[in-house]
Amino acid sequence: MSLNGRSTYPRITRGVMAIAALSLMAACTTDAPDESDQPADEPAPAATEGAVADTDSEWFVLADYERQLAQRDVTPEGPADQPWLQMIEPELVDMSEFADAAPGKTLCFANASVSNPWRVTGFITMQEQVKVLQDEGLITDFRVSDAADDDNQQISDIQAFVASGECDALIVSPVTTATLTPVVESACEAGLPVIVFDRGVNTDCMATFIHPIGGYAYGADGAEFLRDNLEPGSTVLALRISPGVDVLENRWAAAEKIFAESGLEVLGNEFTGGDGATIKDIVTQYLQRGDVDGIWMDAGDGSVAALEAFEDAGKPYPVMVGEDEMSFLRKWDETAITAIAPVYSNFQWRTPILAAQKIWAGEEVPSEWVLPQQPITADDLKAFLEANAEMPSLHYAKFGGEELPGYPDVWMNR
Amino acid sequence: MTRPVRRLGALHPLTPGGHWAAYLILVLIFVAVFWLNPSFAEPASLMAFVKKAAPLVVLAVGQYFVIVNGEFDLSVGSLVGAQVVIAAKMLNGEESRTWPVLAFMIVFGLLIGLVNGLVTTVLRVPSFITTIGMMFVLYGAIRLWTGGAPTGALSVAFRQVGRGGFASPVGQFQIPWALVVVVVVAVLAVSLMRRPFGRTLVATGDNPRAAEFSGVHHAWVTTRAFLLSGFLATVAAVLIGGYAGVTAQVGAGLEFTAITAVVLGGVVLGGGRGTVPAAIAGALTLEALFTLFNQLSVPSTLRPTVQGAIIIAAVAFAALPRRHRSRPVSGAVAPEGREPLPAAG
Amino acid sequence: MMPTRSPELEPAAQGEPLLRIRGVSKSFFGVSVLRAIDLDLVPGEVHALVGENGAGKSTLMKIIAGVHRADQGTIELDGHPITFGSPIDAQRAGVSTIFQEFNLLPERSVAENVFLGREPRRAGFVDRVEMRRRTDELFADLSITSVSAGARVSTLSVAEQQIVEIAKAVSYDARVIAMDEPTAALAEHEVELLYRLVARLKARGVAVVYVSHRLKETFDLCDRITVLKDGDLVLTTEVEQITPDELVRTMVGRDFAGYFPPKDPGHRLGDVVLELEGVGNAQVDDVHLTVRAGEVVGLAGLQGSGRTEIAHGTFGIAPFTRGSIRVASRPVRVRSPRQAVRHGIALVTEDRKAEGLALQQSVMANARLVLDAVLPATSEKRSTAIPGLLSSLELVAPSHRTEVRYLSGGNQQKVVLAKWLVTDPRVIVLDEPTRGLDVGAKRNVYDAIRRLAAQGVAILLISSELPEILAMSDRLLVLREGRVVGELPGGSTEEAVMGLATGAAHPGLPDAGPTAGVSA
Amino acid sequence: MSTAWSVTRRRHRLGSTEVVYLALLGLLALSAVLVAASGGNLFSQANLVDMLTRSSLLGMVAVGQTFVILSGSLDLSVGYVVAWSSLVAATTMAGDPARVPLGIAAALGVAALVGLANGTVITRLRVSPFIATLGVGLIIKGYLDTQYKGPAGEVPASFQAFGYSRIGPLPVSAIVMLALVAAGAVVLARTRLGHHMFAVGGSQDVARLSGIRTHRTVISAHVLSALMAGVAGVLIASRFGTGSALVYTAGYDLNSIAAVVLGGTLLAGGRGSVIGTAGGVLILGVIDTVFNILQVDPFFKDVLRGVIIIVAVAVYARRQIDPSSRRTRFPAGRTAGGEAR
Repeated sequence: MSLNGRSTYPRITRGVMAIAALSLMAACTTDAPDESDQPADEPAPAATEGAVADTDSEWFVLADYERQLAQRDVTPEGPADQPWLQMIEPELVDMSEFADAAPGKTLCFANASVSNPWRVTGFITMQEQVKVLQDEGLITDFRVSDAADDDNQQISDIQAFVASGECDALIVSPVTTATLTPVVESACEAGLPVIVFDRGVNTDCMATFIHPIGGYAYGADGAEFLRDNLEPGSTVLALRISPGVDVLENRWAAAEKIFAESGLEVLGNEFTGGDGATIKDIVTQYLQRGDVDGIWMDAGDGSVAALEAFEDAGKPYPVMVGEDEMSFLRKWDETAITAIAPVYSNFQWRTPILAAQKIWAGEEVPSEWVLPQQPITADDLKAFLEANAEMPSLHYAKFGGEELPGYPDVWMNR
Repeated sequence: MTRPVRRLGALHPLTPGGHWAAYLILVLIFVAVFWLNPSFAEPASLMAFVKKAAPLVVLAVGQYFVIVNGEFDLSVGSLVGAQVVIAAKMLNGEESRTWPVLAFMIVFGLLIGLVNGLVTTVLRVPSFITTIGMMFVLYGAIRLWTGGAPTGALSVAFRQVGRGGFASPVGQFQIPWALVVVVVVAVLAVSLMRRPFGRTLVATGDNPRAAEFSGVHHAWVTTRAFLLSGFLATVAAVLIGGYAGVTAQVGAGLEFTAITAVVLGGVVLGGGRGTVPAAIAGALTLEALFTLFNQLSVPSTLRPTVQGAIIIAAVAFAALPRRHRSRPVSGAVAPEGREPLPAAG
Repeated sequence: MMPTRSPELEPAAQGEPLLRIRGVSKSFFGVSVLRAIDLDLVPGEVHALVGENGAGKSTLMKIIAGVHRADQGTIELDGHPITFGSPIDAQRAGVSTIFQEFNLLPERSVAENVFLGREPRRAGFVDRVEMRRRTDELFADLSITSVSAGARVSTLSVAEQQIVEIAKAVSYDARVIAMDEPTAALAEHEVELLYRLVARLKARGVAVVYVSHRLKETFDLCDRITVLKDGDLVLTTEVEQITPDELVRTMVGRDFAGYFPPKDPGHRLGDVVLELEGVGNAQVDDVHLTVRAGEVVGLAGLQGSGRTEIAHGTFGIAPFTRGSIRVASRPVRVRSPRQAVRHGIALVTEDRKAEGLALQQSVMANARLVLDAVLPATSEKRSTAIPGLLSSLELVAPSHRTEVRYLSGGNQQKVVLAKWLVTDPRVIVLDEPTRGLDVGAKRNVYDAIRRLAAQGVAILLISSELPEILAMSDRLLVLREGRVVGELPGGSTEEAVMGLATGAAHPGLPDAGPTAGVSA
Repeated sequence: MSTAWSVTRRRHRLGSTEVVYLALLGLLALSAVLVAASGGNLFSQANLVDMLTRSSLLGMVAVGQTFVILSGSLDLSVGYVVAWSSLVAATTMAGDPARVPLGIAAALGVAALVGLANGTVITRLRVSPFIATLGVGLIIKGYLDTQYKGPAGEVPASFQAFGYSRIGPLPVSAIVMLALVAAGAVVLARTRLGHHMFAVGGSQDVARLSGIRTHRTVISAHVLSALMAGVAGVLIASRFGTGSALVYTAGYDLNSIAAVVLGGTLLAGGRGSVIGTAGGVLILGVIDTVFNILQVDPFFKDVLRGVIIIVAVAVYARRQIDPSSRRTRFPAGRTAGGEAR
């Protein structure tokens, strides 16, 4: 760093620089959108021509949206007390090609990361489920790679698993949908039963793709709740983690559509990086400028920070959309706010293991295994609070591991 | 008497301290914010702003000590994160543990600072590398310990500092404890810089050789700078944890924000120039900038662009002097030994 | 590559001048340092440029080298008027200068340094083989054997680095090469290398400007001598036409009366304060010396004779590995400047800017630095004395909050002095305290020295200016090759000193070291 | 006598690059044992391929970073350049095999422009490289977040070969990476630009006095760095089958700097080598692979990486010889006068 210049830079140029900077700010003010009266289907402010930029449609496919919303009302097939085994509108596919009764299987799992509480909780559940099968002798070796949210690393991880030739089945929890398509396809070609869960992949080569109903439904649960519990014309603030993450974009796309038709005023949609401090700061600033009647979040992390902003500003609590994270559920209970906790079923982490079991057993599995996705409402709040009374605040209520051997200790002291 | 200084000042408007560029931008931004949203001028709003800005201000002061000494501390971001997570896990919501845990955090922060300092001074590892290494270590170690995402919860008492406050004697608003902390830190930092240690710190950053030839204990002075940085990172962690509680992301990228803030205040990378108030002004400028973005409802996604442009513009504007550690200007290009306006550095 | 212009092969002190300097004048910030200099350099001559410190030698050198531009006057190369924008211009035109601090990259090989900026290429790629070959060829041509083209510069001795620099200059087809004290940092046996090299250059028809204070060299090597004094050219002559004694008189024959403050006749010396007993390290050996309270002991000797090394050893910068140090007859351990200060030892370093001052800090901050660093507890109280000290040194500064980089060299030196005086040292070592200062500032320094002596401080004075060291010291120790070779009473003759310093039979010149600015 | 002395000094000294590769060998040996202990074979083709693949991306970026650091600068914008060029490549190709060359050209063109911007801000506006490249990075980030919400564009299947297929045991990506390393080595050793980078990084004044255009050199270094990041971006696109903005979260900036200093290049510039950098990258790659094979907690990898970097640089610092080597007049050991106290 020995290249810094000397203090002899012409003042004029400095001036120009400063002006440039300020005018740049100014420029941003002019083309800044006024979300409040912007229909949802209008392209994003900074967007220009071209498919790439036309983001609002990129993440919104009406057919999928409608199917997901409909699926919420479908009663899933399978045991009601084991939601992780339930399936909605399954198209069962024959798996006899992978049938192999022999015990001592090696199960490989290419994990995206354990970088947030939801994934940590789920991964614990998954490991506990594996233990069960290990005790049964079905699985001897459970190999996990962690890509630390780096697509490229996950691609290498999967390649390594395939190349090792030792995996009897491969579970993938993709970092991003689009980017993993090629490598997953190559894994399929290698003749492995591939099980994808959580985020999808743009191919149908895998044995099964396991996921809860989906992002549209998640976003809609919250948005509809706000619509139904707020007077038309009330103000709503949307807090989002980060742009470009498909599942999150779907949640927002659905909410945006519903808001547009609801007569609610969306004050803005802000990216918070899931950081509590940022969330609290942004909410505080909106409160300085006026009332906020409702908060919509694309994920529960930091929902407590958002509520605290209201407390600290001495404003009445908003109608709140959180998630089934214990910290939020507890806050909800304490403050007796009007709220809903949409659920991105955490118990889905058990399903891939059980799917592998089925596949090896030659049983049919649905090509797309849609798990139920029931939000937590005021009615069942108490039940979940009691069930998870001892669980840490960043635990997820619908983790579905209650009857697994390790319960409750492994989830309590993680 | 001081006219000649003014004349030089006119030649180099921003070099003496370089920092009133920062004050200028700060004022401009605040004016803009007030103008766009008069309600922001209300005490309550300002106090809210202070609460939000407090952690970065404290962090910037800590970074200042290191930078003015000619070093870097890139580990503060992950240190803040680590501290909050440690607090949450050790407290697990129990009030009774608050003080012991605070004590432990301070010790831990100082320890990290000590390691950074000793590795840099004794092992002669450039602090840039030392602290990148420490960043990796802390990042990994803390997640290794918690299994990836933070667990536990902070106690109410712990959160008071960052979140709570007391009723203002005048007017209907609350004065946040964070403000008290910031003021105390600022006052202590300023007075520390007026003390012998402060002057040796800057002199060492300016010209290590001359400092050592004047009896300065270089290694120890630098190590103390890192100790201060580690301690203030801990304070920042207490503030930020108190402000918003535990989230997985806490602390991420703060090191760059802090360095940016300090540099925005006209403190020179490479050491020897800059003041505590300037560093604080830099931090406030940055936070005010984020507020302004919000007032202008600049699309979230576009904000980094504006931020980057403004940082470059501001620094180019302040026209940083050459980094001191670079090889001395060859005698062959300096006139007969007495030049009143030398090549800076 | 190699210039082979046959007519110049026989050393010809006559013939068309290669470089013609006419009426060149230069002044810095109103101070005139060169006045109307006329100088001719003819092919194949070695031209000595001599004169006291500050006589203007290095300014003239730098004008020739293209570092500075002359205010007035013209320079012609081969009859064509030229003005060099930068040293590289001059070099490309065939005028190279070898300055005292090396312009080599320590991490790179000799060959890479020689051809830096004009690496030979084939098919667009640097041809390292060719580069090595040409370097070897060049060295062979100059009969340089001690240096290999592939060696990394940082592994070479100072002499070898010097030789590489000269070779580099030659490789530019240099027709004029100016050398600023090329032997300054060299040991006796290494000087031989240089002699041979210069002889080769001469034979090749290069005009060499040779600045040195080693009289022996001047008379051995040079064809003509030009004497500068206070910015005027006083004499240019064939070497045969002048004797060493005449030369010395022409240079130093100056009336110093009133220039140096007189000693107070009633002044008594106190007990021994500083005692070095057979101290030594890598650079000096078996040095014995004592300084009494109120005594000024001078350390004389050529550049690189070990003067600065003794200072650094005493002050703990490059500690002595042998022998013992006593302060006030108490044995002390000095392993760092910090310890030295604690024992009441102070050092005013040779290089003000690199070692003496934090240039971006205020006058006050610099003056307080030692107190702040070593005696923080009492710093606040004791620093109240600083303003008084500064005014007694007649510091001229806009305010005590001015950054020292805005001060003149003289005033900067006063700040350095104040920084040490405020610690009430028992021993103060002054290494070239007046280097690059104007007469007024020098006078302030001399007064300070006298005052300190009067207060009973033990003073070790190092200076390249013989008149200065002779006039100011009570006793003189003369160093050569890292050893004390003799002791002389104050007021001895310069000839006596130079005799010891050069080890030459005949008297020599004041060893004026590098002039200020070169070591900015 | 001094020459003899310095010659011996030269003989005994072994360069940082050698040290890096010795370390790499040691690491490989240790890893091989550990893997064997867990019943595997580190040198199975699969594992070798894995190591090389994991090293490819960082390797490309680090080669560029080496140029910049050697020239005494720094580039914190590489991560964003990788992301941007991956998007430009994918969107330009738009699934059409015929547009592949165009896509590559566009990606590299964009990258080069960023490098030009970095270099210009640093040299002309005299902004410290740290702030300049950080700022430029932020500017790009904002653009990407605004322009591309998530993956965009499509790479034709044919071009995905770049990311997936192998020639014998060598993945194409690794071959390209090694080619870039070789090219980088040639640039540094065999071109004037390379020599001038060393000079500028070593001492701007010496460089200037030797008639080197220091600004141009620094700018070129940054352009090269960005170009390398551009190639990495193209590789990303081919591996993902599309471009992705989120790549910038992968931390190529600090990791590449880490790899470079791990490879024995001086952070201050003036000394180092691309070969060494490759060694540093391979060390990190081997650790990744081995930890995966041994099922070590991924976070432990971060801890170890941090420790390794610090230790390595500490070792190099120890070996540093001070440039102003003075001859010793009185070699230690022989004492005249009193004994040392």
